[in-house]
Amino acid sequence: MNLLTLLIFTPVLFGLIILVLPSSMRASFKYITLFATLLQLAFSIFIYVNFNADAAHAGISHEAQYQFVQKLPWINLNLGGAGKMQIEYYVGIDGISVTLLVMTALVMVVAAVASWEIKSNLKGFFALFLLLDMAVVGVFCALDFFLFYTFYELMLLPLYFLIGMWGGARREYAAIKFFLYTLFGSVFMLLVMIGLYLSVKDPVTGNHTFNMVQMMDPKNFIDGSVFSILSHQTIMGMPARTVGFVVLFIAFAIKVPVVPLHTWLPDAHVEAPTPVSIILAGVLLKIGGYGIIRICLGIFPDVAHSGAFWLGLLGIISILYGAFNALAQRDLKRMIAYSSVSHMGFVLLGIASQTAEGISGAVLQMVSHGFLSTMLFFLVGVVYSRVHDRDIYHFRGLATLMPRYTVYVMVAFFASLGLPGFSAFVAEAFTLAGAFKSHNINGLLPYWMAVCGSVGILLSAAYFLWTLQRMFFGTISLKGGDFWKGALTDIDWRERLTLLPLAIMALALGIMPSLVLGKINESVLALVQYLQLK
Amino acid sequence: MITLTDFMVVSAVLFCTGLFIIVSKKNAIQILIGIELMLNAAILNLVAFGKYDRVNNSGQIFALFAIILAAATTAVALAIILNVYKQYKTINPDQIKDLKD
Amino acid sequence: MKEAILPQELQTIYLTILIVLLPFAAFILNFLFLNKSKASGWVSTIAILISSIFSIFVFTAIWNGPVIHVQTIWFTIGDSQVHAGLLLNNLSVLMLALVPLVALPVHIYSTAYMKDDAGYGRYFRYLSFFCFSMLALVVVDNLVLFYAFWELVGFASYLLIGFWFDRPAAVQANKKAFIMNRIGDIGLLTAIIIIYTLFGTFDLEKLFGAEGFVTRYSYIENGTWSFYLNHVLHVPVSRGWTVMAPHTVTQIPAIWQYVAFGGIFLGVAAKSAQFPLHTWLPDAMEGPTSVSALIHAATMVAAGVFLLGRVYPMFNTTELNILAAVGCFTAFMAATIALTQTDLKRILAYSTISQLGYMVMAMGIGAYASSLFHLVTHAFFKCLLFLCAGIVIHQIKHVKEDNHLDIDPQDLANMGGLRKKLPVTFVATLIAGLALIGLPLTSGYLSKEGILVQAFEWAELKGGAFMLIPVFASITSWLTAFYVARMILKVFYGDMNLSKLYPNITIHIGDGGWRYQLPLIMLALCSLFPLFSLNPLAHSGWLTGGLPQYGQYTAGLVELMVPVIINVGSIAMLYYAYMAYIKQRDKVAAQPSLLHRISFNEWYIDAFYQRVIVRAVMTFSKALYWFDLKVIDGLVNLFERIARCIAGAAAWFDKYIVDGLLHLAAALVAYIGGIARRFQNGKVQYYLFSMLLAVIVVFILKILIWNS
Amino acid sequence: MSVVQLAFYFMALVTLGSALTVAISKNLVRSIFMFFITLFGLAGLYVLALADFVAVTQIVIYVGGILVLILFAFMLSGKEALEAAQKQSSRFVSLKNLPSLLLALFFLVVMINVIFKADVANLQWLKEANGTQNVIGVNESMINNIGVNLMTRYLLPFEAISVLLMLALVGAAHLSRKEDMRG
Repeated sequence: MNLLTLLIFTPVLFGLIILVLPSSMRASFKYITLFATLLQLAFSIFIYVNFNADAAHAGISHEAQYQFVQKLPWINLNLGGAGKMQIEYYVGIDGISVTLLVMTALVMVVAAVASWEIKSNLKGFFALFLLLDMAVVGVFCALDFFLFYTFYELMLLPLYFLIGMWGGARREYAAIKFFLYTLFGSVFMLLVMIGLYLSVKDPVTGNHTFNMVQMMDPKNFIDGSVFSILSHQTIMGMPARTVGFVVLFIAFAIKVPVVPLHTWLPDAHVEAPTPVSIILAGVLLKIGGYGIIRICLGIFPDVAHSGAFWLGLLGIISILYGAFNALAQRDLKRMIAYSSVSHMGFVLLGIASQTAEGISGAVLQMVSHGFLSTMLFFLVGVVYSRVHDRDIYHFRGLATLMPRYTVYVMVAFFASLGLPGFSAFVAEAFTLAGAFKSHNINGLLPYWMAVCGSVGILLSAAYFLWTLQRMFFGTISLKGGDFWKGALTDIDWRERLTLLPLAIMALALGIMPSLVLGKINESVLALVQYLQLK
Repeated sequence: MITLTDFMVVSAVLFCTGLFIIVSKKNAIQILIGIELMLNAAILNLVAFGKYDRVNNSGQIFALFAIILAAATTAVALAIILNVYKQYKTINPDQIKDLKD
Repeated sequence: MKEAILPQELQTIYLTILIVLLPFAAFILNFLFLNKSKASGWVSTIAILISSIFSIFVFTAIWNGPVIHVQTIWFTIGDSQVHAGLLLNNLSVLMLALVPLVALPVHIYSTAYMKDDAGYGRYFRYLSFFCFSMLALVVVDNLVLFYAFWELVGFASYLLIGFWFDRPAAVQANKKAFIMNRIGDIGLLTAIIIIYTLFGTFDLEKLFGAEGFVTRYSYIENGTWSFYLNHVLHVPVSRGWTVMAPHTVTQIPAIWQYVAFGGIFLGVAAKSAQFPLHTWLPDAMEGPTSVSALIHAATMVAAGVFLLGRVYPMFNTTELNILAAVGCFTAFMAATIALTQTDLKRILAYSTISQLGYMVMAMGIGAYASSLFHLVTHAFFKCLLFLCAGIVIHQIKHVKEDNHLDIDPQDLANMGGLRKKLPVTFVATLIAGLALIGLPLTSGYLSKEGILVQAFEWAELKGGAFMLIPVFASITSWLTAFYVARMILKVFYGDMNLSKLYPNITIHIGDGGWRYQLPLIMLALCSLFPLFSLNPLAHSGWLTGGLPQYGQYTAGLVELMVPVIINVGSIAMLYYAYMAYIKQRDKVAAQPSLLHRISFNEWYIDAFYQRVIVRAVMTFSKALYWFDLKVIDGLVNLFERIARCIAGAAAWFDKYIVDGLLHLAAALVAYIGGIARRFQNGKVQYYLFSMLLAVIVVFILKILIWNS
Repeated sequence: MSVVQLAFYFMALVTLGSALTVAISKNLVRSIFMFFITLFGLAGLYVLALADFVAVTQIVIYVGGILVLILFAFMLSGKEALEAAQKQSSRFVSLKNLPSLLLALFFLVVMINVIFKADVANLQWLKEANGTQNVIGVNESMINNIGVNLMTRYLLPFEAISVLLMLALVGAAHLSRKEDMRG
């Protein structure tokens, strides 16, 4: 049994168990879910430990260098004259995906614990939750574009229902907005995917193929096909490869999210229940970044090279724009949602730089943000579940009331604003270093971009500290008076048990960035080299 | 000389009168009378043409049969009317629209 | 890097690591186990005591001896290896010794000062964490770690300023401090990134050492800043990368050299409270006084000067001139503000800013050694001043609490005549005050006169407007004399103002126990000349001998004249102040004058930031949010609405045209059905009528029409 | 114009007049009695058509049987029925009756038209009957002949009629009994 396959399908197996069990056993669902996610975490850690990080296993554009590969024929239709339709169940990982997998598994455990607060329709919730879990992990492992797309779409559905059924007051609006946004992206992605399929031939079997790794090799493109590098085809007057890149980029940029495609995020976060917020911020956004690296950069390196300036510019805009918006918020969750926009801007900036520092920084930032935003949203959920209010102005002096909680809030806030010792610092610093260096290495980004990016670090300090000062420090003054005072109890052991691993991970990655960088370095170097060769 | 046409005209007028009564009256008994009028109009024709069958008297005999049948019909019809009245407390056919009660 | 490490060096290295990690161990111990216990104070104090003892060992081993530089790979990113390591040279061991030596008295003092506070354990946790960060900051060998600890000391300072987090003023102050420091941090980060891009390494020794890249192999020419690489770096040829041949030149536009300088300057300005980023330091006085003494007077604020010392080879003449000018201006400005402040700690804070200005100025004029010398002496006497102020404030607070008065214990107006009540404190304050003024026999004289002398010499060489810098420095020195005199006179001389205002109160105050007095005595001894130079009238000490001098000076008349003029002026100022405040001869600086107002309101700089910059940023962010909500989201919603309109139109079309036809057909059928239904109304006569009608129609058609 | 013709016209007038009165009359009782006159008039017309036996039968069965039956039914059905039946609101020419009237008139027109077009006087079988003297004479009595015919030539229909009559009587009796209708 392939480990990755096991990793992907463990959750859905337990999801089926939950579906089969009668509703009278609903109390056990949360334990089953937790067990499933813990099992998954164990698998992912096993994979992480056994992952071979040397240059011979860098992956990227070499099919043979992927690890934990499983390749099975999935859909093989003989289309007669049109050849054979070749869709494979093809999973495998390289350095880019392995750390994200572990991060996802851990975030899922936290989300599973966070979902203990869900009280209604438990069967549906946990079944959808586990389905989502499967899809997310699948996305990170898939190497066949069709499989990737399947998982990618499979992700949307549970999310839509999770937001739409267990969300807040305006949940339908948020769910629909989220759904339309992402669907908008993925529909066009489908077109490009088919275009690629028709352009690429498997050199061994001679069939069209969805194999992503083969799409990275210019030799596999059929002469004169739409996306062939040599024949400069155009679509509506624009170079076809540019169009393909832009369309795929938009699809992933919506996920990241990149300004101006971000407006689903605050709404979705504000309305989603805490566990869904955690998954959204912790994992979903990373799929955007991962997609850009694996697919946009991997399949269209030439376009990525020529359009790097614009990617970088979008990254900078996201950083600053998100930060300024976060500064203007009074809803805690919305503030954190905008801060996510800002922090994910660093990912885009790092990717755009196409330097080893930049891309490593971007991946590290994704992993780090996965833990930190999980923590942040969980923390918001703590207050919200107690008094059902998140307005920053309605609280003051929480530090006196909830000292332990405040400690975790401070850890999360300071880690997020890039305090050295926590993971975000190394990630952001090296992303900026990569962005600055880019001009000297490959001339893609101008120097000033990195400088602008660093202003984002300043602003993040401003909004986090303002929140801390306004909400946690000072004398106690709550909108809900004594009732709130009674309701706002300090965090219990379950919440501490959830937050502690996240805090430790943020700290561990800050002190030992090599935990991530050591695994990804060779892959990043291979990717940079691949991008330079074009 | 009384011609056949004369009888037939009388019969037609009589028939039309009966017809009018049947269609317009709101009383089951009057409708029954209308029916009798029409029957009589028919019988008149039978009788009038019966003059030309001296041997077999077919016209007159069928007139007789018709008269007898009319009597039977009337008896049954009246019985029905009585029952309908008991059921609906009316004998206006417009108000008796349901086949079942 | 050395290939082999000698055994005695190994011992030094271990000692250094111990020095750094002992406070950290204390922090961890306090954090995990001694949450509420009073033992935490002693854990921290013992840790710092051991650190101080070891630091003296390390100091003696390294001072004027071999430089030790050891490192290990921390992580690899791309092809660059980021190291973690120690760099022990004269500069770092000087700081390594200074920090625990100042921190030790503060720790002892704190055990008494904080003993009644609910957050006792928390306080020592933070304090140990600060010591760890600060000690690590001075010994690390590369810029990434330097930046990390640079920010961690800021974080520790944030925690300690906001120690009483239920006081709104304190949390406002710590937010401000952190954000202002953040401005400096991003400057420093930018500078580090620029340096990394050009030189490809973060290593301080490689960059700024005697044979460092910055020192020896970079130059600015024709608008580019070039790095001439004349020795082979490890280049991964195996990967098929562009091979960096020996003798390759890496270049970036020269402007970025200035940006890097600007970034470092911002970092220094934020950390060392130089104009324009100085406004956080007076506010930071909201923290416990002992913290102000350690962090905001002696150690952390000096980190900016330390940074200048670390990266000194990078600066060119223009940049040094800027440093000198800004330092001088800050010194002068802060001194003028200190003249009129009524809050005891604010006076000291501005005095700190002023003295830090001296140090930065000294760096700018090339008086590298004197600058660091002043840093060291200043650390002792300013720490002492703060501790004394702490005692005064503490005692006034006692009076306040005993008598339930509503007064500000830090206000000078509530003090006076404390000389007799607090004799030890008085003497200590006097020594520290004289050192701050820079009168002979104190350590301050040694370092400050050195700076002033060199400033005059430097200006003489340059001539012209550069003369303003030593002149203003001198004026600042006289102003310092005045405000120190004002402060001491107002606090210790005259009559007790409180007993005048409230005749009935009882006043039981005193110097306190040994835990108060011992630190004062230790620091007072360190503020006198013998520790630094056996000649009380020299303007240098043995310390300066161990540090490089970058300026070129012509020893001459200046060297003799300057100290005399400065000191005579200072003594005149003291006399003037005495006359003004004690003898009430002359009302200095008539209260409502414009100058007084500017001074009292701190040159309106903070108000300007608050009103203009903060408000502008907030307005901008609100506007941007409006933009996000209305324009971007509005656009999305507009698309949605357009889509909905189209959908609506389609639905209308579907409903009324497509479906309409269907409905029409259906309605027609229904209508006909309705007509037909009317026949089936159960009325027998109606049936008959219709039947007959049909018959008659047939007849009419048949007979009247067809047959005719 | 002979006496016979006069008698015919008179009888026709009486018949039709009384029939129309039945149609017009609002009063049920009156219309029943006018129907009585119509039947008598018809009997007279039968006599003029040389069918005296039929005329007698007409009087006996219709007048003595049917009409009396109607009257009895009418009277037996109680006071309410009487009152309900009395409430007749139909005028002869009213808007409500107009369609019926028009229908009846149309029928009349059509029938008259048909009658005159048919030219019954020249029908083939009538001519043959005239030729073979198969015409009832004015002074002949057909009663004997009818009796013979009934018992010989029309025996089967005669018997069938009698059975039918008895069935009708039984049925009528069954329907009009006093007990529970649905029994």
